[in-house]
Amino acid sequence: MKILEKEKINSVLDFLAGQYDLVAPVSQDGLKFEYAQVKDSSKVNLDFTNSHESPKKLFFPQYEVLFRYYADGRKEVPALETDKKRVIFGMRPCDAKALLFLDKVFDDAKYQDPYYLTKRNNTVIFTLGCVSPQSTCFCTSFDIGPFAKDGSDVFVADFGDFYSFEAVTDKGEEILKKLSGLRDAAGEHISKYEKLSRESAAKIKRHIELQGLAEELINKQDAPMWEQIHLKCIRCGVCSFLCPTCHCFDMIDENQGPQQGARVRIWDSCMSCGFTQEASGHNPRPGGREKMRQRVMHKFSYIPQNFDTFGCVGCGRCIKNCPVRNDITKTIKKLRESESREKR
Amino acid sequence: MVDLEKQLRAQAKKLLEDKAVDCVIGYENSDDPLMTTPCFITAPNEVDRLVLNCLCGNNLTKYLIGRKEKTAVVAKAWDVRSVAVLVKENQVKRENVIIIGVPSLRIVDQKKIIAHLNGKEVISVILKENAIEVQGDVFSEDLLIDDYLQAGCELRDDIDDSMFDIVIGEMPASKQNIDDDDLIKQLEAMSSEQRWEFFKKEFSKCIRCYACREACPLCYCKSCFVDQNFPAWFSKSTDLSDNMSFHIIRALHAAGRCTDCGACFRACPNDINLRVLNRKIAKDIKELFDSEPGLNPKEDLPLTSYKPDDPQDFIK
Amino acid sequence: MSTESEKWEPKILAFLCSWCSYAGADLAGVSRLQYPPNVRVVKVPCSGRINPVFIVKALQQGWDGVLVSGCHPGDCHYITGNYYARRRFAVLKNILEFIGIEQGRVQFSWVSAGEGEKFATVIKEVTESIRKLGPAQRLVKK
Amino acid sequence: MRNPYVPANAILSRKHIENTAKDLQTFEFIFEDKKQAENFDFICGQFAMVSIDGVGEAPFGIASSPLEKDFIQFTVKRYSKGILTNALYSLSEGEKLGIRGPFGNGYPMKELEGKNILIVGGGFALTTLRSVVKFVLHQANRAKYGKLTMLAAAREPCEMLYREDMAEWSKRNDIEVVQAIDKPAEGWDGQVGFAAEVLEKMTPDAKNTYTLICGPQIMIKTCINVLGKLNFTPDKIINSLEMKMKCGIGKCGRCNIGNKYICKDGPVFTYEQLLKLGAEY
Repeated sequence: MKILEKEKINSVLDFLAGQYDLVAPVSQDGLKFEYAQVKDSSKVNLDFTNSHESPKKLFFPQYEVLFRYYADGRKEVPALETDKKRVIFGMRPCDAKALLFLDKVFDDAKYQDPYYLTKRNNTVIFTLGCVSPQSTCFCTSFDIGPFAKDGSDVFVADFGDFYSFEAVTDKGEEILKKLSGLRDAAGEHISKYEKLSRESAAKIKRHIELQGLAEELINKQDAPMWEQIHLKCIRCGVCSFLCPTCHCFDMIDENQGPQQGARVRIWDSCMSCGFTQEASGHNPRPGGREKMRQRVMHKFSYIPQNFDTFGCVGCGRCIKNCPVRNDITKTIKKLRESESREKR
Repeated sequence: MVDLEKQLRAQAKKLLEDKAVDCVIGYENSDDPLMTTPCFITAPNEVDRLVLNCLCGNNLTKYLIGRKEKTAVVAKAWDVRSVAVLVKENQVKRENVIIIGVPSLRIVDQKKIIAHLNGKEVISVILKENAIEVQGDVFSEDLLIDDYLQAGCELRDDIDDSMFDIVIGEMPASKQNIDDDDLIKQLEAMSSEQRWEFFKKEFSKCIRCYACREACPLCYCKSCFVDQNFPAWFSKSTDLSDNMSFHIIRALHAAGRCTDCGACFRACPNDINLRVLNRKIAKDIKELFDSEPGLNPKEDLPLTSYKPDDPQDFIK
Repeated sequence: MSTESEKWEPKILAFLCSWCSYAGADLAGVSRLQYPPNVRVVKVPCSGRINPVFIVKALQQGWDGVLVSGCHPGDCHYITGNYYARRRFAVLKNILEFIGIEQGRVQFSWVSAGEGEKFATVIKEVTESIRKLGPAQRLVKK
Repeated sequence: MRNPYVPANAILSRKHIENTAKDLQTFEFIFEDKKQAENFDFICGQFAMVSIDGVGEAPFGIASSPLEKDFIQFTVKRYSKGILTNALYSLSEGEKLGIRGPFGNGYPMKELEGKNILIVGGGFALTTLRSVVKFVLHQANRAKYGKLTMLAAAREPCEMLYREDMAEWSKRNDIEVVQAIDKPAEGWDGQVGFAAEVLEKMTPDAKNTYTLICGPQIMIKTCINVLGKLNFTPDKIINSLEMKMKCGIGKCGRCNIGNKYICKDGPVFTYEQLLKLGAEY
C-alpha cells in the first residue's frame, strides 16, 4: 500500500489529466455529483457520497450509434477505439462491482459486445472507499462494502490527512508506478486503514437477507403479495435509469436524411409500457404487477441463477430517487415474509 | 395537524366498514423522513397507517385512472382539481370516487430543504405546529413550513363543492397562493436570448426517463408521442434540441388542463424546474380566455372550447 | 448585411388550410402577383389540424420560419376548426417565445380564398421579418 | 471482435403469397456476398433477425431447410400494427435488406435420430416445422429417422400453409400427412375438427416418439393434454416459443421467461423445461 499527503492529490490528478482522458466526480450545485471528463484537477470534488447517476453510462451510454446505413446498403460502424486511454478517478466500490456484473452480460461466451468492451478495456478505474455511507446504502448485504476492492484497478482511501493507494490489478500496478510523490505506507497507516474500513462498514444499517432468496422467489412467483407491492409504482423507470446494474436496451432506426440514418441503442426499462408489447397486440407483461415482478425477479432470482451473483450492488439510488418512495429492501422483506400461494 | 389525521382515520374506517369503498388511497410514513409514500388501505384495521401532514406531496389521483372498484382518495386542493379534469375527460367516473378533500393542507418542498441543508442527510423529522424539526447525525434545526412551501400550493375558495365528498379541516376563506409567478415575471422581463440560456441549462439536465410523464395525472395516453417510432417525431437522444422539443410538447399537451399539482416537479430525479412552462401556459390562458381548469368538472376545459370573440391580435 | 447573409435565403414552411388560404395562394398565382419564393407550402384540411408537434419539428429540422394560415373565423368549412386553432396558436406562440425562440419565427394569418393580394402581402411581410431575424439556430438539431 | 449487431446484406429474391387473405407470405432471400452465405449455417428451428434500414428488425423462424444452401425462406404474417412486417410486404423482388443470425438453439435433430417424429403445427406456426420436414425427408437424412407423421391444423382452408409442399408430401409413403380445419368447408376433403380432437382420433403411439408442436396457445395446451393421456412424457414434447426480441443475443433483457432468454436459451424448449419456467408467456 502507498500513501500520499492530501494536498498532493491535485498534482496526481493533473498528471493523470495530462496523460489520459481523466473522468472524475464534479458538481455544479454541490448537491448532485456526476462523473465528467476534466482537463485538470480544478473542478474535481472528492467530497461526495456517491454520484447521482451511475457511472455505467461511461461504458453503456444512454444513446449510442451501432451503425450508420446508407442508400446503397453500406453499413458503417463508428470508430470505437480512442487514441488516449481513459482513467476514472473516484468511482465507488459498489459501482465498480456493478461493472463486473455488466462484464458478464456484455462479454458472454457466444456473443461479445464490442461497443461496451472496447470502452471497458480502455479504462483504468481508481475507486475511492466510502467513509460516510448514506442511509439508503446497503452494499454490505452483497459481501462488498465501503472498502471493497472488487472491480477496481487501484483502490484509494481517504485517511483525513492522507490518501492510501493500493494496486488491485496489474493494470493498476502499471499506472501506479507512473505516479510520483507516493511513499510506502507504515504500520500505523495500515492499522488506521483497517479501523476506517471497519467504521464505515458499521455505519451501514440497512440490510437484506439474501440467503436462499433466489430459490424462494421462484416459488413465490404468483404470491398475492406482488399485488400490494406494485400498486403504488407509477412505472416511470427512474430506478432502472439510475441503477448501475440495469442493462436493458432498445434498438431503433433513426432516419437522418434521405435513405440514410443510424441504428441506435438506447436505454430501456422493464417498467416502461411498451417493453414487451408485441405487434400482434399480445403483451406477456401488460400490467404493473408483471413489470414489478420482472424487475425484482430479474435482479434477485434470474441473475443469481444465470451468473451466480446478484443483479444489485446496494447503492440505494433507486430508493433515494423513487418518486413514490418504493423501497426495494422493503419489497424483498415483504416477499420473504409473505405466503407463496393463497391459502386454499 | 394531528387532529386532521385523526379525522381522516375515522372517516376512512367508516368508509371501509360500511363497504362504501373497496380501498382508501392515502399516505403513510416511509423510510425517507422528508417524504411520505402512497398507500392503499383495504381493511378497516389498517387505517392507522394513514398520516396527514406537510410531507404528503404525491398527487394520488393518478391511481384513479382505470380503476374499476369504488375508491376513496385523499386529495389536497390542487389534487382535487386534477380529479375534476379527469372526470371531465371521462378517465374517471365521478360516482366511482369518494374524494376526501384536505383543501387547506400545504406541503413543503423537499428539494428546497435538501438544498438549504447543503445535502447533509436527514435521519428523522419531528412535525410541529407550523414547523418541522429536521435531525441529522450531528445537527438539528427547526424549519418554518411557510419558508419551505412547495411553489404552487394554491388554496382556492372557488373549487366547486361537488368535488368534496368529505372535507378534512376547513375550507380556505379566500384564495391564497404562493405567487411564484415572480420567476415567470423575471423570465418574461428577460430577452429571448437570456430565456433561451435559462431553459437550455434546465433541459440539458434531462435524461428522458419520463418520470414527469408517468407522475402526471393528466398523462394517460396509451402511446406517447415521444415513444412513437413511425413517425419518430423526435430522436430518443438526450441532446438539447430533442429534450427541449419533448418538454415544449409535454407542456402544450397539458395546456388548459394542468392544475399545477407539482407531481412532475417532484418526480424529476434531476431537479429540472418543470413547472415553469406549465405555469406560464396556465397564466396565459387565464389572461387570454379567463378560464382555469379543474374548478368545476362540468365546465369545458379552455382548449377544448372557444368563444367567438377570443383574442386574435397576433394573427395577421 | 455581410455577404454571407445576402447569400442566405430564409426557408419558410407554410401550413395552408386547403379551403381558404391554399385557394388564396392559387388566386395570388393566377393573378400573377409577385411574392418571395422562400415559402414551401403544406396543404392541410383545416388550421385546426395543425398539431404543435409539426411546428416544433419544423423548427428543429432547420426551417427558419413557420407560417400557419387558415380561414377567417366564421368561414371555416368545419365550422369550429379555426376557433379551436386560434386558442391553440395563442398558447403555442406565447410558450415558444417564452422558451426563447425569437418573436416572429412562427406567424399566423387568416387568408380567405378571395384574398390573393393579402396572401402575397402576408408572404412578403413574413419573409422580410424572418430575413431580419437571420438563420435559425435555437432548437435546430445539429 | 465480431460485431453481433450489424446485419449481413441480402436481396429479396422471391415473394410467394401463401393464402388468399394475403396476410401470409413466404419471402426468399439470397445473401449479397457468398462468404456471408457460407458462415450462415443454421439448424432447423433457429431464427434470424430480418432487418430493413430505416425501419428496424424482427425475428422470424427460418422455413427453408439447412440443406438448401443458396437461399433462406421466412414465412411472415403481416400484422396491422406490425411496422416491420408491413415494410417487408411493401418490398419488391430485388430490393436490399439485412439478415442477422442465425440465433437460438433450434430443434435437437441429433437427439431425434432413430426416433419417430410427430409434428403438430397450428395456423401459421408451421415455418420452422416445415424446415424440419424438408430436412428429414431429404434423401441424405430420411434413413436416420423413424416414422414421420405431420398434423397441420388451421381455422379454414385458406389459412392452410405450404399447399404445394403438403400435396407433394402426401404423395410420399415415408410421411403421413393429416390436414385438419376447424369447421367443415365445401371442397375440403381433409379432417375436420380442432387439432386436439383430430390428434386423439389419430392415437399416435408414444413409444420412441418425439413430438414437435408449435401454434397458438390454446392449441398447444389442448394437444398436450391429449398427448399426456396417450402417455407422451413432457421431456419428449418439444415446442418453440415466440416473444418480442430486439438484440437476439441475450443482452437486451426483454424476451425472458423466468431466467431463460427465448432468443439465446430458446426458442425451442421441452414441455418439461417450460413447466419449470412459470406461467408468464
